[in-house]
Amino acid sequence: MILLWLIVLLLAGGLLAWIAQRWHPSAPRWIALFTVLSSLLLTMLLWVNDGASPTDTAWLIRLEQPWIPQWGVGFSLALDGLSLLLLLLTFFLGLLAVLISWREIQHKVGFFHFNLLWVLAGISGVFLAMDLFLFYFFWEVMLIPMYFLIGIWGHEKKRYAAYKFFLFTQASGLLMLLAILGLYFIHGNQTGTYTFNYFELLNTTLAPVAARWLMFGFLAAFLVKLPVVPFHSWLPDAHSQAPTAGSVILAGLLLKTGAYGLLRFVLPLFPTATVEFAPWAMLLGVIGILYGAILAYSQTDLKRLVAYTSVSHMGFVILGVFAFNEWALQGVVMQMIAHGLSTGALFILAGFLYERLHTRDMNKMGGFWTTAPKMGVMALVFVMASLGLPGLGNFIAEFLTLVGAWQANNWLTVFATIGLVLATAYSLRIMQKVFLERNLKQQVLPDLTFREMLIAAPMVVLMLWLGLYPQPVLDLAQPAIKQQLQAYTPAVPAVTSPAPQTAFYPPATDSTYFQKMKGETYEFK
Amino acid sequence: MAELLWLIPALPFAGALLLVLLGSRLPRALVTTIGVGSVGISAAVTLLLGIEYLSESPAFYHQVVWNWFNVAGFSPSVAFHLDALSMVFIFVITFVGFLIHVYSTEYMAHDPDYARFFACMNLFVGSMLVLVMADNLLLLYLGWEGVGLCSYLLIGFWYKEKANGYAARKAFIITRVGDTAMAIGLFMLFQTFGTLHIQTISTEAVQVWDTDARMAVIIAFLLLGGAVGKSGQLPLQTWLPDAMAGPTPVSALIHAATMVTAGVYLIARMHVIFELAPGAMMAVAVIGAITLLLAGCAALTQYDLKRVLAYSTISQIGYMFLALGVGAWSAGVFHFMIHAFFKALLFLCAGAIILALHHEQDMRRMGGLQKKLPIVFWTFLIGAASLAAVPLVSAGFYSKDQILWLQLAGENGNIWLYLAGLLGAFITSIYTFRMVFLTFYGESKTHVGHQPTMAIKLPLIILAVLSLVGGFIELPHNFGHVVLFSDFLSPILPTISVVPDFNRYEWMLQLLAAVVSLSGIFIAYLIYLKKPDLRASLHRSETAMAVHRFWHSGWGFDKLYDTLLVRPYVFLAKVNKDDVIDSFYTFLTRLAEAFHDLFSDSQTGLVRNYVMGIVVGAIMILTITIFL
Amino acid sequence: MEATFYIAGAVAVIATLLVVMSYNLIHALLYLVVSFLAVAVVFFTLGAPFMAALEIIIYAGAIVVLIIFVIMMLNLTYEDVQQEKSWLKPSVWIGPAILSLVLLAELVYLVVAVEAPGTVSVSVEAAAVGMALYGPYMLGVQLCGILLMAGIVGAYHLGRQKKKIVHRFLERRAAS
Amino acid sequence: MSSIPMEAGLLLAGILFVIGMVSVMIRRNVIFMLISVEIMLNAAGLAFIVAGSHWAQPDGQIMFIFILTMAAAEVSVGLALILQLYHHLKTLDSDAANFMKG
Repeated sequence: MILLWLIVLLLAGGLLAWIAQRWHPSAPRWIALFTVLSSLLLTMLLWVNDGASPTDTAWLIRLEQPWIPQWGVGFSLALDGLSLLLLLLTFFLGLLAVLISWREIQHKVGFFHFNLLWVLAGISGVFLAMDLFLFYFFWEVMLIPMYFLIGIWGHEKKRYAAYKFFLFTQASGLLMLLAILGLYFIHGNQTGTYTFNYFELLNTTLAPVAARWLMFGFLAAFLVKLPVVPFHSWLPDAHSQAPTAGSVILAGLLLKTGAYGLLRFVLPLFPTATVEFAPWAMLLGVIGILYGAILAYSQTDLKRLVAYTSVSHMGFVILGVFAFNEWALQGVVMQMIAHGLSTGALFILAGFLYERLHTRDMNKMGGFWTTAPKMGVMALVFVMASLGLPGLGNFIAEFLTLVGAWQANNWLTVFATIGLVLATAYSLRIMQKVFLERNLKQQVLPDLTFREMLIAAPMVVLMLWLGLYPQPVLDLAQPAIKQQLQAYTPAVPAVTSPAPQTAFYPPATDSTYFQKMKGETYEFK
Repeated sequence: MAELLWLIPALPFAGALLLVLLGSRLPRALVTTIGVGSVGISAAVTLLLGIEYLSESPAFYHQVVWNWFNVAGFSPSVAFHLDALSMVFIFVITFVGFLIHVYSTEYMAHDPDYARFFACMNLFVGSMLVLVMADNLLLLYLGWEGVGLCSYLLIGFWYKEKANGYAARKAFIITRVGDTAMAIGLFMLFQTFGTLHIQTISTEAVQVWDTDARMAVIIAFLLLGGAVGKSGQLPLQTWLPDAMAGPTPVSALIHAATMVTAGVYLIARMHVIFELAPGAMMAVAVIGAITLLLAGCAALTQYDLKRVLAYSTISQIGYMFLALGVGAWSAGVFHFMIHAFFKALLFLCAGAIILALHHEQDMRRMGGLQKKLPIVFWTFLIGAASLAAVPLVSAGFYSKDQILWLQLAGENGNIWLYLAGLLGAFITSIYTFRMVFLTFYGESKTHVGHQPTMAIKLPLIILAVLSLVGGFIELPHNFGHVVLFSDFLSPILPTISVVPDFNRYEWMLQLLAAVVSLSGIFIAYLIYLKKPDLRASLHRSETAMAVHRFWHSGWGFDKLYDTLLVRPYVFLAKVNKDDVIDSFYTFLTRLAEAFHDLFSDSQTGLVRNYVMGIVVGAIMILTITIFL
Repeated sequence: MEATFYIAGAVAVIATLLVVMSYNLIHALLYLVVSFLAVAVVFFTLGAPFMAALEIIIYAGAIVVLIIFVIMMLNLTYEDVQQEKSWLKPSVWIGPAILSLVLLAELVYLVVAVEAPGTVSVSVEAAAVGMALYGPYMLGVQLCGILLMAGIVGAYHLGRQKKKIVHRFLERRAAS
Repeated sequence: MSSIPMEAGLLLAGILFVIGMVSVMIRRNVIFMLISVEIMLNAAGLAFIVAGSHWAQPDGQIMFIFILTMAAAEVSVGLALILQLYHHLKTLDSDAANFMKG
């Protein structure tokens, strides 16, 4: 029940914030702040109470309520370690989003916070829903307020960006709806019970062709959201045009719903089809890593640059998801969290700068270290996190992902690793252009205020924590990941077995060689 | 004492953290205390541990601080492993580091970013210590990247100059290329062994692989890639000369004495893998040989004092690689230690000169400093002697001679490698004394402003003494036969087997090396001091000047990479700034808009036309009904 | 009866053509009345005398009179007739005419091609119409009532001369 | 009662309808258009009557009554609209009212 209350709390808080604007102009801010804070505390409470005592299944809490029984739609929510982590991330970033908008948003404050809280509610719903109909419902709930956030409070090309964002996600979401319905009917035909329940649908046996098409339906939504390279072009526009809070939520959370969907739905529902598709998916991931990095390097708009780094980083996610082993998946989960923090932080930084300079053009910046050393140090940490410096969370994520991906596909991993070099190039470009060199324009740049330190400092601490002692996070995610991988347990040896005849595998001699080596290793253990 | 192991890296980290958090608010004296003190205490702990280690002589000390993470059996710890090899490194890092910190208090005294400087320096020392004390490769990688970061921060310390930032970025990115190769090596090691624990890998590797096993060779090459990047060896050496943009103490500590030798450490640490991969070993030696020659030639032509030293560093690390490549592990590490002493000394002297001459680095504008900066002169001379391997008195002679000797005497030795080393030694002594003569002799060209005080003099003197006597702990067997150093390392690093009955030639080779070294000095004396005409005639010759320019630009590597990699990449990025893929979607929108215009035009606003439309529709429907 | 039908039909067609072709509105309306009367005759021949009466009363009477009233209100002049002439150029009407002829040909084809359905036989009494109207078509009648009501209200509302109520779209146009 | 062929009645209705339609298309004067619409409606009613007579059912005549009612309502509203249009545009030209142009 507590899961339901989490969502209801956010929805109600949103409505209240909207109404509250009539009473006092800053009432919505406080209401939103308290709503998100209480959600965060509630989730932390969940972690402390239930996270520590894992039951025999990976699920910590489940809620099943009939909703539209005629169609087999249930209001079913469930929480496992993965969801819990993402919820924590959601509310943490949500809190920062409220704080960051304190000054930035000055008109339609109530409606802004309404949208903000409803996006958060939609995201939490997506992370919790265990009924595909409900999942789709929340998927849409998260989309529309986001459209308003971009479209109303965005920068100069806000309408263009908002439409683009909406069309991309909506079109792909409809494909997912088709796939959901397809799955629903196939399952119904087989068993006679028509239901959208995730746990029931897991038992569907699918013909290979059907499985492939349904998987593509789901992939469409998730790959666009993630985003994977040919479908990424909504992201730079949406990210750069959204208000800071919107960018933080987009980059930190909305992208993660795509990754979450891959983990939660695509992997367990279509085990054989995904294995077939894996080399291509990994290839897409690698292309994303490299292509995003190249594009990021050339941008002069700070927010756009950061947006393209997201494309690059999300490439690691898909690379890891389709490696089908625990290292990679743990890496993916870490990447979701660490990227949420680091990219969120970079957007916040861009927001700080925008607030002071009213520009996002890096050619007009430079030499800010002198005037704003605190901001410089913060930026340095964020930038280093983004380029994957060991000791910060992203490194653990990327390293685990690559270790896992290496087991699945050598050459693609090599190229993905090259992405790290390119990441260095674009990340350092931020430092160089914004904080180093000479302050030619003589801009006066006040250093971070107390409120801003309050926002930035926890992110630095969390990044360091994730980088130096990620074990609690990994422990929390582990049962959930094992569960997602259940369908692959027989398939795991196939990872190192002689490769299927695909161009992306190394020559057969190589893989047999590796297999031999691996066999021998086990002897010595 | 062993439980204090964690303190050694933790102290500098703590210092860095304190300085980052409070640095700008603390008074300078306190910043100095924290910055220098943390490294000082660390050095003291090292000393204590070292004494205990020597007296107890255990195989190693090991301390798990905490378990970093554990994923499906991949469980690296934050754990420190101290054996003889690490001992040598941490000794050099903490002591040389401490001396350089002391020196910096004066060198950086008037810099507004005093606290930031010490924060970075402390961070560097901490990372470097983690690198050499890590018990697994992932933690080593942490230190590895950490020093890269500090190097970036310190090269770009004077960030207001665009060029400095560029050099810093260049350093970070180029070393990261090597790191990427190393990371792939780590993936492969993990796939084979299921762990990255160094000791486990070392013991198991020999069981898993035969000599020349394919995996071992690939991994060794990948690790070599990492080492090459960090140590400024061919083909990733181009960042190091530019790295001289940082403050001189930084150049001394990071880009001469410690960080750049991380590659040497890595190869020595993973020697088991390299021994299983003779091809990779050969590559190490060849890379070392080529690098030492190329860098030596480039050093001959530089005018910037620090750039000469930078190229000489590349060259000297080439010697270390040469040693490692033929399996002379302890010789390589020995040269590392000696090199750390004399190169730090040379850099610090250069720093003192630069400080005295108001940040003048061009040797053509120096001269005659012999009288004006006597302490610096003498210490510099000692360092130069060590670098040029002046026989008998200098430590550099003993370390370098050992390497050269083992090129022939060692099992994997090779006459070509030896000749390359010998030629390198010749070039080394030329450019070293070119430096000495240009700087300290001749007439004075720039006014001396700042006279070094105690904080500068003391480190210089200590390092000078070490550069002189450091060599005596390892003497060739026909000459004293002291083997303290190689004995110390023998439990960790296998001793090289020497071709029997070769010993009788040793004195000949030593003599040869001595003659080469001295003749190099003599030539430098001739050209740069005695016969300026000779130099002038060289300057007149077209070919000589062409070669000069070519060498001056570091054999054109910068230009090569620029045209081959950087420009195409930047071009690609610039061309594609607006994302080709996006244009596909833009095309879709255009298409929709075109249709919109089309249909919108059909709406004329005239009722007649609408009626006409209805009629046409009716006709169509009727026609269909009739004909179908 | 047959001859009456054909003659009345011919009159109706000719009168309607004249309606379409005349430039003067009043003339056109007069022809229109003729056309309606002729159609009323046709109704009579078809055995629907009540409908014929309605046709005369409502079409030829009420509707045409209504239009005449409006024309009077608009105060049309000779210029309007000239304008009407200028609007009716062959280039304007030739296309629609051809289209309509095609449509007519198709209609004829459809009517003729179908198996001959025979002739009109029985006359339907007005009483039967009334029975059906207030029997099964009750709902239709009520709907008609509502429609007329709406027509009245609409006509009243639209016909009011409140100058200042301008549709905002038109207003903006006028402003620009 | 008589032997009027049904085709003849339907053809008459068709011809009247098409004439009205042509007129709607070619006329620019709104009142003429309204008149033409009346002609078309009348033609449609005629067709109903013909069919109703043929089957000897009252339904055709009922439809005519409905059409009649509708025509009356339409004409009243239409004329009111014409008045408004004339007041705004000072013309009866339907082409002048082309604000819906895309």
